Order: sequence, then C-alpha cells, then structure tokens
Amino acid sequence: MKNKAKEKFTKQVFSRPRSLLDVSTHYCPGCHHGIAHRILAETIDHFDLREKTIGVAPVGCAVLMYDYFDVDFVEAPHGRAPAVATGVKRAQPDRFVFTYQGDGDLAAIGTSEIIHAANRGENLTVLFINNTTYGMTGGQMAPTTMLGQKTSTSPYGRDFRNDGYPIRIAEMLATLEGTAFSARVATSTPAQIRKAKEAVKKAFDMQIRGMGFSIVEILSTCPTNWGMKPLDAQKRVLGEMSGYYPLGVYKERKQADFA
Amino acid sequence: MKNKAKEKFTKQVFSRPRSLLDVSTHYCPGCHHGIAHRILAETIDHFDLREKTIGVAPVGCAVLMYDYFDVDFVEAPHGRAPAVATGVKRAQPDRFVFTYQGDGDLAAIGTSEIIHAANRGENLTVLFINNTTYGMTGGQMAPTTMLGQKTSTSPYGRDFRNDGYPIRIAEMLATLEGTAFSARVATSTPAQIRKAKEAVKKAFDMQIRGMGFSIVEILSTCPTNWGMKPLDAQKRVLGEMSGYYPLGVYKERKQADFA
Amino acid sequence: MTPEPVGIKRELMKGNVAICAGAIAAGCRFYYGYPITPQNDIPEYLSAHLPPIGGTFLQAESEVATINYLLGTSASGKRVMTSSSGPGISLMQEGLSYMAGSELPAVIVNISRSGPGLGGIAPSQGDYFQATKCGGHGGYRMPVLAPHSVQEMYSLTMLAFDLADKYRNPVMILGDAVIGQMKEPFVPTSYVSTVPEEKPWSLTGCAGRPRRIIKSLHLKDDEIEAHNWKLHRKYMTMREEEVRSEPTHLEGAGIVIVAFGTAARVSKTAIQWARAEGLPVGMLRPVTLFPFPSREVDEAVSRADAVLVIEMNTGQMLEDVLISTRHHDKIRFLGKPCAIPTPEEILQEIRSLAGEIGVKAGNVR
Amino acid sequence: MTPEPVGIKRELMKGNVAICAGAIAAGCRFYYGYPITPQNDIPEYLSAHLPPIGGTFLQAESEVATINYLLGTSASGKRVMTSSSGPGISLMQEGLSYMAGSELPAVIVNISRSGPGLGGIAPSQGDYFQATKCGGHGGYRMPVLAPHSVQEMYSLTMLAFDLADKYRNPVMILGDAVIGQMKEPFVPTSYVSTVPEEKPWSLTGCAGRPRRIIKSLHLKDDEIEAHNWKLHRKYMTMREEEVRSEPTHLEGAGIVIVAFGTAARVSKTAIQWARAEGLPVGMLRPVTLFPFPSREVDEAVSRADAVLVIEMNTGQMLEDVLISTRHHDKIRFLGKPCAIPTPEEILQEIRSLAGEIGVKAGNVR
Amino acid sequence: MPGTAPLPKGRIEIDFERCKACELCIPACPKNCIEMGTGTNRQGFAAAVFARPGDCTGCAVCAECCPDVCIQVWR
Amino acid sequence: MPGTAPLPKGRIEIDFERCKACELCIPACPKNCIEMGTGTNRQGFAAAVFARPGDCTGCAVCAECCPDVCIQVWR
Amino acid sequence: MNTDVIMAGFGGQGILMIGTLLSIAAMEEGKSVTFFPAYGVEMRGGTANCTVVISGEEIGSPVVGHPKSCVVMNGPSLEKYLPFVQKGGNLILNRSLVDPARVTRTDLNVLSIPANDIAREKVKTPQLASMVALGAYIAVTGVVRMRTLFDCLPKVVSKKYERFIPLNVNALKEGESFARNRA
Amino acid sequence: MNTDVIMAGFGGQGILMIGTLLSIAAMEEGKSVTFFPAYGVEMRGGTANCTVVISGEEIGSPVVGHPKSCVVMNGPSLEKYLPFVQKGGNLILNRSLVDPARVTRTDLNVLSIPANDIAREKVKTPQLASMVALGAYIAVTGVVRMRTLFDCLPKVVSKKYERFIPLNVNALKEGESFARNRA
Ligand SMILES: Cc1ncc(C[n+]2csc(CCOP(=O)(O)OP(=O)(O)O)c2C)c(N)n1
Ligand SMILES: Cc1ncc(C[n+]2csc(CCOP(=O)(O)OP(=O)(O)O)c2C)c(N)n1
Ligand code: SF4
Ligand code: SF4
Ligand code: SF4
Ligand code: SF4
Ligand code: SF4
Ligand code: SF4
Ligand SMILES: [Mg+2]
Ligand SMILES: [Mg+2]
Repeated sequence: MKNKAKEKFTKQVFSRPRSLLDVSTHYCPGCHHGIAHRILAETIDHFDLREKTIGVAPVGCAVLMYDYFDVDFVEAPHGRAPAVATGVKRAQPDRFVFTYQGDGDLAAIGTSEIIHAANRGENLTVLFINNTTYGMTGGQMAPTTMLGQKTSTSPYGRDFRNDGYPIRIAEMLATLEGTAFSARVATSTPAQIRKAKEAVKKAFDMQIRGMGFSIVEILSTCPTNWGMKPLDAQKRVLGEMSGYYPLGVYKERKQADFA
Repeated sequence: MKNKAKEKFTKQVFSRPRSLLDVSTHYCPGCHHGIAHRILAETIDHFDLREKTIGVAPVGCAVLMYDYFDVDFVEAPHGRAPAVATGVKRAQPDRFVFTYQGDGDLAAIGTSEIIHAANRGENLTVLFINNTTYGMTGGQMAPTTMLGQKTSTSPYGRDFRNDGYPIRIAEMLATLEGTAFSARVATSTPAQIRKAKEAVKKAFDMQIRGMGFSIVEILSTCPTNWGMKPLDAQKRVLGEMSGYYPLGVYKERKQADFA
Repeated sequence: MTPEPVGIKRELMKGNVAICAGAIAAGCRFYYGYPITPQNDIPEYLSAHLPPIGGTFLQAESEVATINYLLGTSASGKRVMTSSSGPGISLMQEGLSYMAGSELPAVIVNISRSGPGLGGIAPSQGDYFQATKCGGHGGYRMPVLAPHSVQEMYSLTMLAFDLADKYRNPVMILGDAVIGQMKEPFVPTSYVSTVPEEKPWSLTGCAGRPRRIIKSLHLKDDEIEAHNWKLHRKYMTMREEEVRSEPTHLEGAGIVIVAFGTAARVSKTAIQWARAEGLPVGMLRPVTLFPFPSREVDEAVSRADAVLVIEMNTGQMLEDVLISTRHHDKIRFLGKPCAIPTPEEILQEIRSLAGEIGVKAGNVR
Repeated sequence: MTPEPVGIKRELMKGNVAICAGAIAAGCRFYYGYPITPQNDIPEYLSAHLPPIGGTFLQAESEVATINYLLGTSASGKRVMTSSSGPGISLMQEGLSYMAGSELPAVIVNISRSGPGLGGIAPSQGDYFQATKCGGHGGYRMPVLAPHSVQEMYSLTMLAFDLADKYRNPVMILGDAVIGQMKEPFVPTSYVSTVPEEKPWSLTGCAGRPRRIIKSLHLKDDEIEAHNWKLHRKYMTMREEEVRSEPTHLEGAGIVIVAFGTAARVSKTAIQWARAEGLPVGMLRPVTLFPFPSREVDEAVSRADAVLVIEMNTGQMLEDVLISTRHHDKIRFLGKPCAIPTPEEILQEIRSLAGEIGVKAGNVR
Repeated sequence: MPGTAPLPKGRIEIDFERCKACELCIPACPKNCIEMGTGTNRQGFAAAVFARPGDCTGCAVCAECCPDVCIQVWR
Repeated sequence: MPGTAPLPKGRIEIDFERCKACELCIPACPKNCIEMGTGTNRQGFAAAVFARPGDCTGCAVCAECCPDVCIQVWR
Repeated sequence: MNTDVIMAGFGGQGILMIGTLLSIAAMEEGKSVTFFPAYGVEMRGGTANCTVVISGEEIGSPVVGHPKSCVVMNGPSLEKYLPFVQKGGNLILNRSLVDPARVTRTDLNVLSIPANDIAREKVKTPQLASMVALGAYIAVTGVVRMRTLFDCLPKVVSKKYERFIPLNVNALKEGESFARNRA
Repeated sequence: MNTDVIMAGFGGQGILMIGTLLSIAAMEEGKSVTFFPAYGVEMRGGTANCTVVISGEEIGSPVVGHPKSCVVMNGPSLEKYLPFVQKGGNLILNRSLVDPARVTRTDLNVLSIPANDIAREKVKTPQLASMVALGAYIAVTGVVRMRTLFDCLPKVVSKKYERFIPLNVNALKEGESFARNRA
C-alpha cells in the first residue's frame, strides 16, 4: 500500500494481524466481537499458531467468524463447541484448538458441554463473549442478562422470581478441578483491552503447556439489542456490568497435575 | 398385625412410614437407595405432604420408585427431572415437588437442567444419590467416579488425563445465587442417617417457605457394581468417598431474597 | 384469505402472532421456549402477553429442557405450548417420544427453516418426514397440522389443543417462515372447546384419591407390547376421525396438485393462472399431514389424468401420495429444497404436464 | 450363519462385540458414547481394547455431547464411531443433521430397544422410520445397514466405515437386542478398504495450504438450495450404487416375505418349516434399509402371488414396500411392536395366506 | 435365667420374607442382638434373625439402618 | 504554523470504506486527534477522520479500540 | 385490481413501517392483502425489505418474483431488485441516496424522488424519507386512497410518537405532490 | 440334529457360563449354534437365563418359545419355564433348591438332581452346582461330547481361576454320572 504516512513514519506500529483476513465483518457498529476477534488473531500470531490451529465457531453473532480468520475452522451446533473441540483435540492433541462462544451458546444451551469440558481438564482454550443477551436472534434474555434488564423476551425486565439470576461463569468454572485458567476481562477501555490480551495469552499458554482447560470471559457489548449507542454500551460494561461480573483472574494453575 | 411383642411392648417406635408402600423393592441387598427412600417418605409424612406431593422419578436404579411411594409421580427422561419438576411446579406452585436423581442422571446427562433449575432458584427439592457409578446400566463410569476406580468403562481405573475429575455437585451448586440449600450427607452410620434426615427436612422446609432451590447430596453405595459386600461398601463411603466428598452444609439461605 | 364481508372486524396479523392468539383463545396459559429464527415473534409476544393474564412465560435453558418443562406442565393437567425451528425441534425428539409414550398432550410449533444442520432461514418443507414419521425413537405418531394462512395459524392452533387433549398426545403445527412471518387480514373467531376440561389422569397430589403415575416405562415384555398396541389403536382412530383437507377446483380437474402449507398457497396463484388459460387444474391440500388424507387424495387423483406433487423439499410427502394412490401412474413431482417455487414455475409444470397427457385447454370456469 | 467348513478358525462372539471387532479391523480408533442398555458391551469392550492399541475411548457426558465429539473427530479426518439405543439416538438427531449437512462421515450404531419414551428393553424395530427417514431436521439421508447375524454385525460395520468415507455422510447400523446380545460362531475376515485413506477436506491446521472450513450454514437462499441439491444427488447415487439385499428361495416362490434384521432371521426358521410342508415361500431381506432395495423387492414380488411384510413394529418398512411395489395387490403385514414374532406365528400366517391365494403345497426343495 | 439379667426394654421384628440378608443391621445394633439366620426365604436370602432379644433396648438403630425397611421396633 | 508547535510523533490511517462510525476511537485517543466525518461511505456510514494529525503520538490506542480494525498506525 | 410492490432500503429507514401502513390501508378498503418482510439473520445494519400484495380476490403467493412496482431507498436495494421489476412496472427511486444514472433499464416507469431531501427540507423530519416515498408510490399507482393512509397512521405509529402523526401526513402529501408535479 | 435348551436360575449361579460352555463346545464340534442371554434391567439379584440352539444347519431364530430342554436351577425359573417345555422334552431340575413335587406336568422327561449338594459334597466347591447340572444335561441329551466340554473349559474360565478347571471337570463328571446312574 502506498501512502504518505509511510514516507515520514516508517515503522508500522499497528496493523491487521496476519491471522485476521482483510475483509469487513458483519458485526454492528461498535460491537465488541470485533475487538475480541482482533485480540484472538493477535494471540494466534504471537504464538505462531496459525498453521496448527483449528477454531470452533459457535452459533451466535460470531457464527460467520470463519470468514474472518485465516485458520482452519469447524462450525459447531449451538452450544456444542466444547464437545466438537474435544473431538478435534482428542484426534489431534498436537494442534491448537479453541472455541469462541456467546453467552447464549455457552451459558444456556451449552452449559453441560462447557462444564464437562472444564471438569475433564480438556486441553482447550475458550473465549466466552458475555454481552448479556442473544445478539443474533434479536436480543432475547440470556442466563447472563442483568436483573431488571429489558430484552425482547423479558419485556418487563428480568425478574429473579421468574427468570432466576445472572450466572457467573468464570467463577463457577474456576471451582472445577480440571480448569487450569479462568479469568474475566473487558474491552471497554484501552487499559482493559491490554489486560484482556494478557489473559488470552495466558489461556493460550495453558493449552500450549498441556495444563488443561482455559477460559477467558470477555464482558462485551451489544449496542443494537441494548438499544444504545456504542459509547453508552461501553459505559454500561464499565459500570453496571462489571459491578455484578467482577473482572479478575479466578483460577490460574501454576503446575500441571502430572509432571 | 398380631404379635407377641405387642403384648408386652405396646409402643411401636419404628414402623414403615405412611408414604412408603408396603412392598418389596427391586434394589440389591444393602443398596442405600432403600435408606434414602425411607428418609424421603418419613419427611413427606413429617410435613404431612403426602396428598400434595408430586414426585419426579429419574432414569437409573430408582426408575421404579413410583412403585414404592404412595404419592403422585411422573417419570422424567434421563437427566431431565429438574426440567420436568419445573414444569410441574410452575403449573402448581402450591404443590410440593421433588426429584430424586442418581449421579449419572444429575451430574452427567442432566448437568444443564440441574444447574439452571438451581440458578433460577426454582422452588424444588432434589435428592441426589451419589454412588460413583451408573448402577442401573451395569456399573459404568460416572462423573463422580473416584480417581483410580475401576468400572465397566474404566477398566484400568479412572484416569484424570483421559476422564477428568470426580465432580463435586453440592459445592458447585452452592455457588449459584438461586440455591437456597445445599448439603452433602451419607447414610453409612446411624449418626449419619440422623444427620441426613435433618438435611432432608431442611431442604423440604426451604421449598415450603418458598426460599428457592434445595438439594441434598447423599453419598450412597452400589455394592453390586462396586463388587463389594454391603458392609464393605459402607466402609468405602466412610473412608475414601467422604475424603473426596466432604460431608456438610454448603449453603443455607436464612431469608428469602424477596420478603 | 377470502376477503371477509365488510363490517366484520379484521386485523392485519402476523402468522406467528396468530398462533399466540389462537393459543391464548384456547386457554393455553403456559409457554416455554428457546429463541430461534424464524419463530421468535412467538416467545416475544407471549413474554409480553401471558403474564398480564396470569399465564406463565419461561424461557428455557435449551430445547431439551423446554420439551421437558412441557412434559411436567402437561402432567399437571394444563394446556401448554412451545415453538421452535429445525435444530431446536431435533433436540426435542427424545422428549416428544416420552410425551407420546406417557400419553401427554401438548402443542409443538415448528416454524421450519432450511437444513440440514444450521442450514439457513430460507423457507423449506424439509421437516415433513421428521414431523409426520416422528423423529424420535419407538414408532409413536402425532397429529401434524399444516396451516397455509394467518387465519389457519390461529384456527389450527385452537384445533391442535383440542386434538392433543382428546388423544392425550402431542400435536405438531408445521409452518414455515413464509406463513410465520407474513401478515394478512385476520378475523378472531371465538374458541369453542370440543373436549372436556377435566383431566382425570393428571397429577395434582393424591388428596382424596389413589395416587397416579405417569410414565412410559413398561419393563415386562408383554406390557410394553400391549401399551404399543393401545397407542396403535389410538393412531388408527386418528386416521379414521381426524383427517382434514381442502379441495380446490377438483371437479373436472384433469390435473390435480397435491401440496401443503406455503407450497399450496403459491400453487393457488398458479392454479388461477392456469385456469385462466383454460387448463383444468385443481388441488387437494392436506391440512392434516398426519393423519394423511389418503382416501381424499386417492379419490381426487383417481378421477384425474395426472397428479403434480409440489413440495419445498426433494420429495417427502410424495411418499405418502404414492402410498395413497397405488394404482395411479402419472404422478409427477416438483420439488425445491429451501426455496419457494414461484407461481410461474408451477404454471410451467402444469402446462408441460397438460401437454404430455393431452389435456386440452378449455373453458374451466 | 451357515456352518463354516471345519478348519477355519471360528469364535463364539457376541453381536455387540462383533461390531467392535469390525470397527477396529476397519481402522476406527475413536469411540465416544454414553451407557444405555442393550448396547453396553460396545463401550465396555472398547474401553478395554482401544487404549492398548493407541485408540481413544471417551465416555461422554450425554448423547448430545457424544455426537458432537464425533463431529469434531470426523472433521479431523479420523474414523469414529458411537453406539446407543432409542432415547440416546433421539438425542443425537440435531448432531446427525449437522454431520449430514457438513458432509462428515461417522458410524452410528443403534442397538434398538422398545419405545416410545423409556419404553423397555425388549427387542423392537420401532426405530425404522427414525433411521431411514432421518429423525433430524432438514431432509438429509443416511445409509442404514441392518445386520441379521453376528457375522454381519462385523462385516456391515466395516462396510459402514467405507460408505461413510465414500459419501462423506453418517452411516447408521440398525440392530436390535437380539442381534446385539446373542453369541454365535464368527469368522474374522480381513478388512480391505475400498476408499482412499486421505481426506483432502479434513481440518489439520492450514500449514502449507489454504485454510479449510467445515460448516452447514449457507445464509444465502440460493446457496442453501444448491447445497441441498448437491446432497440430493449424493443420495441418488447411493440409491443407484449401494443397495444390498439377500434373496432366499425366491425362485418359484408364490409367497415372498420381506423382513429385515431379527424379523428376517426368525422368518428363516418359519420358511424352513413351511418349505418342509411343501409351501413355496421365499424371502427378500433388505440389508440396506436406506437405500431401500426397491427394484429388488418389486422384482421378487412381481413374480409372487402374495407378499408378507414382517416387522417388529406396527408397520414402517411396510411403507417402503408399498412404494416399491405399486401394482401388487396382495400385500399382507405381520407386525408385533416390542416382541419377536415366533416362527410358529409366521408359519401360521404363511399357511393362511397360502390358503387365501390358493397356493398348493408341493415339493419345493 | 439368672436373676441378674436386666429385663429387655424393647423388641424388634424382622420381616423374614423381605430381608435381603445385607447384614447392615448386624453391626448397627449396639447390643449385638441380631445375627444372620440360616433359613432361606422365598427370595433366596438367608434372612437376619433377632437372636438375642434379651438385650434389646428398643433403640431402633437397626431399623434406621435397614435399607429394606424390614424391621419394626416396639418399646 | 507557529514555531512552538511540537512535531507529530506518529500518524494513523483510517480505512474510510470499512469504518462503521461507531465513534469508539474518538474518546480513546488521548490527543483528541480523531473526529467523526461527514462523507458517507458505501456501507452508508459517516466514517471517522484523522482530524488533528499534528497531535498524534502514534500510541496506537485508537487502533486497539477500533472493533473493525480500520486504523493503521505508524511511528 | 391486483398489484404488488417490493419496498427496500437500509434497516432503520422505516421500510417495514410503510409496508405495514400500506397493507392496513388496503385491508381497510376491503381488499385482500399480504405483507411479507425479510426476517432473521440479516447482515447487521444491512438491508430491510418487504413485499406487499394487494388484490380483490384471494391471494396465493405472498412472495413475488417479479413485482409490478418497487420502492428503492438505497443503493444495494437497487442492485438487488432492478433486474426483477416487471417490464413496464414502476420504480420509485430515492435519488437522495441513489444516483438515477444507475437505473440501466429503459422499460420501466421510473420516478426518482429526493426523498431524504424532501423529508429534511419540507417535512423537517429527516426520518420520514420512506413516508415521502410511499406518498409518491400512491400517487403513481393509486392503489389505496391517501385518506385511508392518513386514517390508518395511528395503527402503525406507536403511542410514544403519536404527536408526530401530522408530520407523517405531511410527508405522505409531499411525496404525493412531488410525484404529481413531476407527472 | 437340531435341539435347544433354556437354562435358568439365580444371578450368580453361573448360568451364562454353562450356556457359553455348551455353545462353544457345539461350535467346536462343527455345529451351528446360537446363545442368547437375558440382558439388561433385570430385578437386581434376580434371575438369569439363556437360550442355546444347536443345529447341523443354519439357525434362524435364536429365541425359542417352546424349548426341547430346560435346565432349572431355582424356584422362580421353574414357575417361569415349566409351562413352555415341549411335550416329551427334558427337564433338568436342581432339587437342592426346588421341590420336585412342584413339577406338575407328567409329559416331561424329568431328571431331578441335587446339584448344590453334589457340588458341595462331592466336588467340594458349592459354586459349581450349575456345572453339575450341565453334566447331567449332557448325559441326558448327548448333544455334545463330554470330552469337548472339558477341552473348551479354558475358554470360559478366566485366567484367574484356571487352577479350578479340574474341579469343573469333576463337577461335569459328577453330574453326568448322577444322571447315568439314575437312568
Ligand atoms: C438448537 C438451536 N437453538 C437455537 C438456535 C438459535 N440461535 C442462534 S444464535 C442464538 C443465540 C446467540 O446468542 P449468544 O450465544 O449470546 O451470541 P451473540 O449473538 O450474543 O454473540 C440462538 C438462540 C439455534 N441455532 N440452534
Ligand atoms: C438418554 C438416555 N441415555 C442413557 C440411558 C440409559 N441409562 C439408564 S439409567 C442410566 C444411568 C443411571 O445411573 P445413575 O443416575 O447414577 O443412577 P443409579 O442407577 O446409579 O442409581 C443410564 C445411562 C437412558 N435411559 N436414556
Ligand atoms: S447484534 Fe449485538 S452482538 Fe450481534 S453484531 Fe450486533 S451488536 Fe454485536
Ligand atoms: S445396582 Fe447398585 S445402585 Fe442399583 S440397586 Fe443394585 S446396588 Fe443399588
Ligand atoms: S432396637 Fe436397638 S437394641 Fe434392639 S435390636 Fe435394634 S438396634 Fe439392637
Ligand atoms: S438390614 Fe434389613 S435387609 Fe439387611 S440383613 Fe438386616 S434386616 Fe435384613
Ligand atoms: S495513535 Fe494515539 S495519538 Fe495518534 S490518533 Fe491514535 S490514539 Fe490518537
Ligand atoms: S473505532 Fe473504527 S469503526 Fe469506529 S469510528 Fe473509529 S475508525 Fe470507525
Ligand atoms: Mg450473547
Ligand atoms: Mg449412580
């Protein structure tokens, strides 16, 4: 690419990661799926894993993510990505395998698969995008929807007496023996983005070292279904959401159980 | 019934509870399902709930429990008892509804249903019989099978590298907001049996007071599939099993969230 | 679909919403479901409209859980409904089999999409086999109703609840994205129940009566066989008593179209055009896919020179037509998986069929 | 089943174990499953025998997870198998549809039991529709093989892996408790692959090649339609090339039995007896239920006076027979859900059929 | 009967036909009143017997431990 | 240009066609270099523009925050 | 009378609302009508479209391969639908966003109207561009009476925006008069 | 030659083992054979049974409604199978556990043998009662040679119990000689 900037400033300090294809995504303006994608691609590049990675796509807004990454990809049925990933990893233990799942996918229909993948200590990495709603299908209530939040299926606001409580996945999975790494991050400020990258790197590292199951929960936005401007959506993450879903590392295995 | 004992000792201090039908069960000699049944029936009687109870039977050795109890019963598909019970309780909030589930039923195929019933704070009571195996189908490995335990599908002993770790249900469910009561008990000594009864009473009481989801995990035996004499099976519970699965109350809600 | 006489209150209503209206009219107060396109209007509408009338809307954690919520509420003697599409309906197959085995009524709506797998959301009739032959294990059956208009989305939903209670059996409504998403004028007719409200088998606690058990397990060999014969007799009664179909221009029709749902709807346009050209075309539209209107189809077809089966799949109802019309030779199939055949395509097919069998254009109306 | 010439090494083997032997011989090194009667011998055997040969046995948390483990391993290009029964197979329907849509090979064994619901463990053929019409959504198809002996449990398992790879499609083996639980002498024949081992579509990491995607989603309407036509052509090829059936005493048979699996096996005894009485009875046994041997059945039947369809259900394969034999009038059905018809019952039916159509006893052997 | 033997304070009855001979009641009894019998019941089990009635306190511990609810206790 | 203005230390480029006008980069830039533009791109969005190049430090914070990876940064 | 129209534009332009309004008006005039929207997983922030069929008789297909008319509010929609409009059919084109030069067919009755500009300048409500286009479509086809549209507005405008109904009326009128004047 | 037998008793009595042994022996003698066990959810500690069909030709049904012979090791099995044994068929009855008076049919060839007692007293291995009964069944029917049974024992006795093979041989012999002496 020819451009004037290059003439004067020759060192490109930020560019599209190699593993991310040079195409537009279908995501709405300001949707954090895009940020999570970039972090993921950068981490794949960082560990030089592009050619030995198999990604498992969810059903959710990220269902088309295989169109954006330059790695092998398989599509899982809604919620079953951890099971599909298990099938891939068992067949090819020397490949790097990750899933990328929304909160409907992972915390509702896929509850059983994620818990047992974690409990087995399946040597996988999971990126979990918690945007407190079912983005793709039009903003229905998710298990992670906040109390009082109005969605297209909780028109009077989520009420714990009918709908139960927002579920904290990072904490719950951290209680399982098989989990090597569990953290919750956000991507609403530059500082958070940096921390999120650190967490994703650690999660990758766990798999690379054969330590077992690793998951990073990313508090994300869905401006479209929240009915908010992207910047307001970011504010919701910084305030209300991180209040109920505290950021932090909930489990980090220092040493493999087997050595 | 005429008998000499009655002539001299007139006060019957132990007899079959009213809610338990006067029939033989199909359980193997020394199987603790029978003890759990009796405790359950006694508690139904204690709260005078026989005529307003709907029980939900699992698929597992206890699948025929409806033949033993004098209460209304519905059979759930394997693992789905909490979902079926939810359907019953939502339709009839003033009835007493319980499920009775084995570790295959609840901790394997039914993981998602139990977690979401708990997370919703569904006003149900669950008796969870953990005998570290699939009794009914012939002693296969369960998620609760101990490390090293040989079963018909872990002939070399459960190995966490392939099969993951024994899962601690009482603890995991206690972390969920919707859970009002979660305890682990055993029935291998008279003292344990007394404590188990106390826990089941408390669990019932939670539902009666509308406090939300209550569960009692009962460490149980499967002499047949463990290949042990009943008394040796009891010893396994007292030793190895309670070591990994500590007895105790993991959560007890003092006050309803809504008042 | 026929314009109503002016004066009757008409509303422009979406097919999916008409299902909700029909369910509420029929006294259904329990809905459980899990989001999936293209039926989300149903849970969305009911989440807003059930609570105010004392009903229960509960979004389930999955379709597997959903069908089992239904099982519990149905066992409690209450009318209950769910809706889903392709992948979600597949996940309900075990539960559906249990409900059929336990003889529990419920209404299951499939606003189908295109498969297999995640497929797409284009309209399709690819779930005909799954619905009518029953995708779960053990050889049970259930009534399957195929609406082709918004009005029918409403009326067949009411009928579905009655059939479910009458036979103590799940009933499926098989729609598709076209009928579910379209809006058209609709007249809210009133619901008149045809079944007793009392359910002497329901579980309500055994106060003042012997306990009741609802189950599908029959461990003794002869018990399970007897149970299956009992179910079989029930299905035979359905075949005798519950067949519904709609004839269109059958009299003197040399060519008979057999199509259901959206395919039938589109065929109506083609038939108008063909008849305008003087081609004697009629249609027999199965409204119940199970029980299949075998006699009706056979009769309509026996007087025709040729039969054109039209489906939005590669040939499923076709098999039921073949079974129903064992001695008819001229059966042609027009199928499109995951796409609506256009009236033009159908007309083309009619013309070529007419040419082949020598049906002459004449004055048919 | 025919006694092998002395000298060849025979083993007494259980049907379920023969499946394991067939899978291992065919190079399958991955098995995932969830316990259920009456197929537990399969996971139990493989949990002991796969690890020592470097294979993977993993018990899944459910059948829903199981089928998705299969999906992942199949996408990795490896041969993989699962087994289950009724309720478990129902839970796999969504995943099966995804595998068919994603064109992924795998072998799924259904050692069926009686339903619906929890039903019982009595042998039954109630899952014929579920298997052959495919219980998942979206109108896909898969080859269904029906062994009727221990030897076939072995050989058809090997065939299943080849068909799966050849067509990139799941393949089902539909057995029942009788064939699964019985033991009989068995000769371990050697496996000769008929398909290339390399899978140029498998996901192995994109080193040195463009990335690959395995998916079933096709959002654009015409894409999904094209995909479905492609699948349809594949199913048509199966119908052309993969039909398998076994004729028994068809020559001069006035009465032709059509039966598969255990029902066919039992029929063989009845046929021996009937022929001993001089009744000219033969049988056409479908070995592939999909593709159904329509031509073979039609041919066998067209020369007969009467057809007797025998199933351990209330009439499922019967529909395929009716479709295959459109101009035959004398089709009788003997069905028992959840029970094995005895040779006596079948013989009785043969006799009365012979009486009706006026077939005279004579010397038939 | 020596004059020093205390009078029994309770009594149990074991349902012979229903007992599955699991032996759980044996160590449960603090007074060691129960023993395994020799006669086989219709189920094929050698049921437990109330061997030492004299020591029974009617504490019902045995009954609490019996998985088959075979034991009734009087005091 | 007054002589006191510091020289820019970096420069960015915003992909006009790919920008979805979400505005996330605007508050992200510590130097306030970016503004929403007025021209509509082919997607129908009024893409962001690099309005104050003079202040850019090339810190890449804007790029890190852009969900659509529209921003490249040089130093 | 038997007609149909496809209306298409960006999500958020109010396409489904004008389609619904037209359908209700047709119904109120005693006609048969079907309204069929695009639904589900669309490209986020992508296109929205609907098909309305109006007839004096029972309507078969609610989906139309070759519409008699097309209301096109943005560029992508022109690309998508131009080839399918019936010969001699009507194309109402929003020339505020689409260059009329892109209409490569000559066998259509094209009305290019600066709908956004009219909405902004004359109605003072930029959001009402599609209402302007609907007014023009009615002027061209006369499929329902303007009066009926006005009367039906309360059924499609939510309570919250009731006070904007007069503006909607204006928008319809502006569209109509633009079309009439051009004609 | 074409015969069949149902063997039945309590779980744990070794019924499936003697059925398997008989089947293997038949196979080794070049015959067709099928062995079909009861399976799955049985009453815990309940009954066990199996059906063995042996023939010189291809075998159809492995399940038999009316067996030619029946080996009955406990009371419940007598109740279950007595009505079905073919007229003139053989009933080998373990009279250690079942009172022969309970055999109400007179059209059978009944051999009542105190299998448990023989196993305990003569073989000194109470567990081998069903092996004793098998020996008697062979003596009565001659369906395979005793020698073949002995040779096949290593295939059904697990490695762990190999050293008990001679005791199994004794049990078979004791059963055989009891039957012969009674005859
Ligand atoms: C079995 C099944 N049920 C439901 C659906 C419909 N569906 C598609 S995406 C989705 C929810 C996605 O929400 P989430 O996982 O939170 O992802 P997001 O879109 O918010 O990123 C649902 C319910 C489906 N495809 N399959
Ligand atoms: C969907 C489905 N999968 C599998 C089975 C088979 N099955 C019946 S019971 C059971 C396990 C029971 O184990 P558990 O729940 O621990 O109860 P236990 O018998 O040990 O008391 C299984 C897998 C089934 N009935 N349905
Ligand atoms: S719907 Fe929500 S989650 Fe999906 S792309 Fe749009 S903003 Fe993102
Ligand atoms: S198999 Fe195990 S759990 Fe089942 S009844 Fe017997 S001892 Fe109890
Ligand atoms: S009541 Fe107490 S003392 Fe008496 S037998 Fe039972 S345990 Fe022993
Ligand atoms: S505990 Fe009960 S079943 Fe067990 S031996 Fe004692 S009385 Fe018999
Ligand atoms: S690189 Fe830094 S200073 Fe330059 S525009 Fe981006 S955020 Fe602002
Ligand atoms: S963050 Fe990216 S997409 Fe959003 S306005 Fe800035 S450059 Fe455009
Ligand atoms: Mg989400
Ligand atoms: Mg268990």
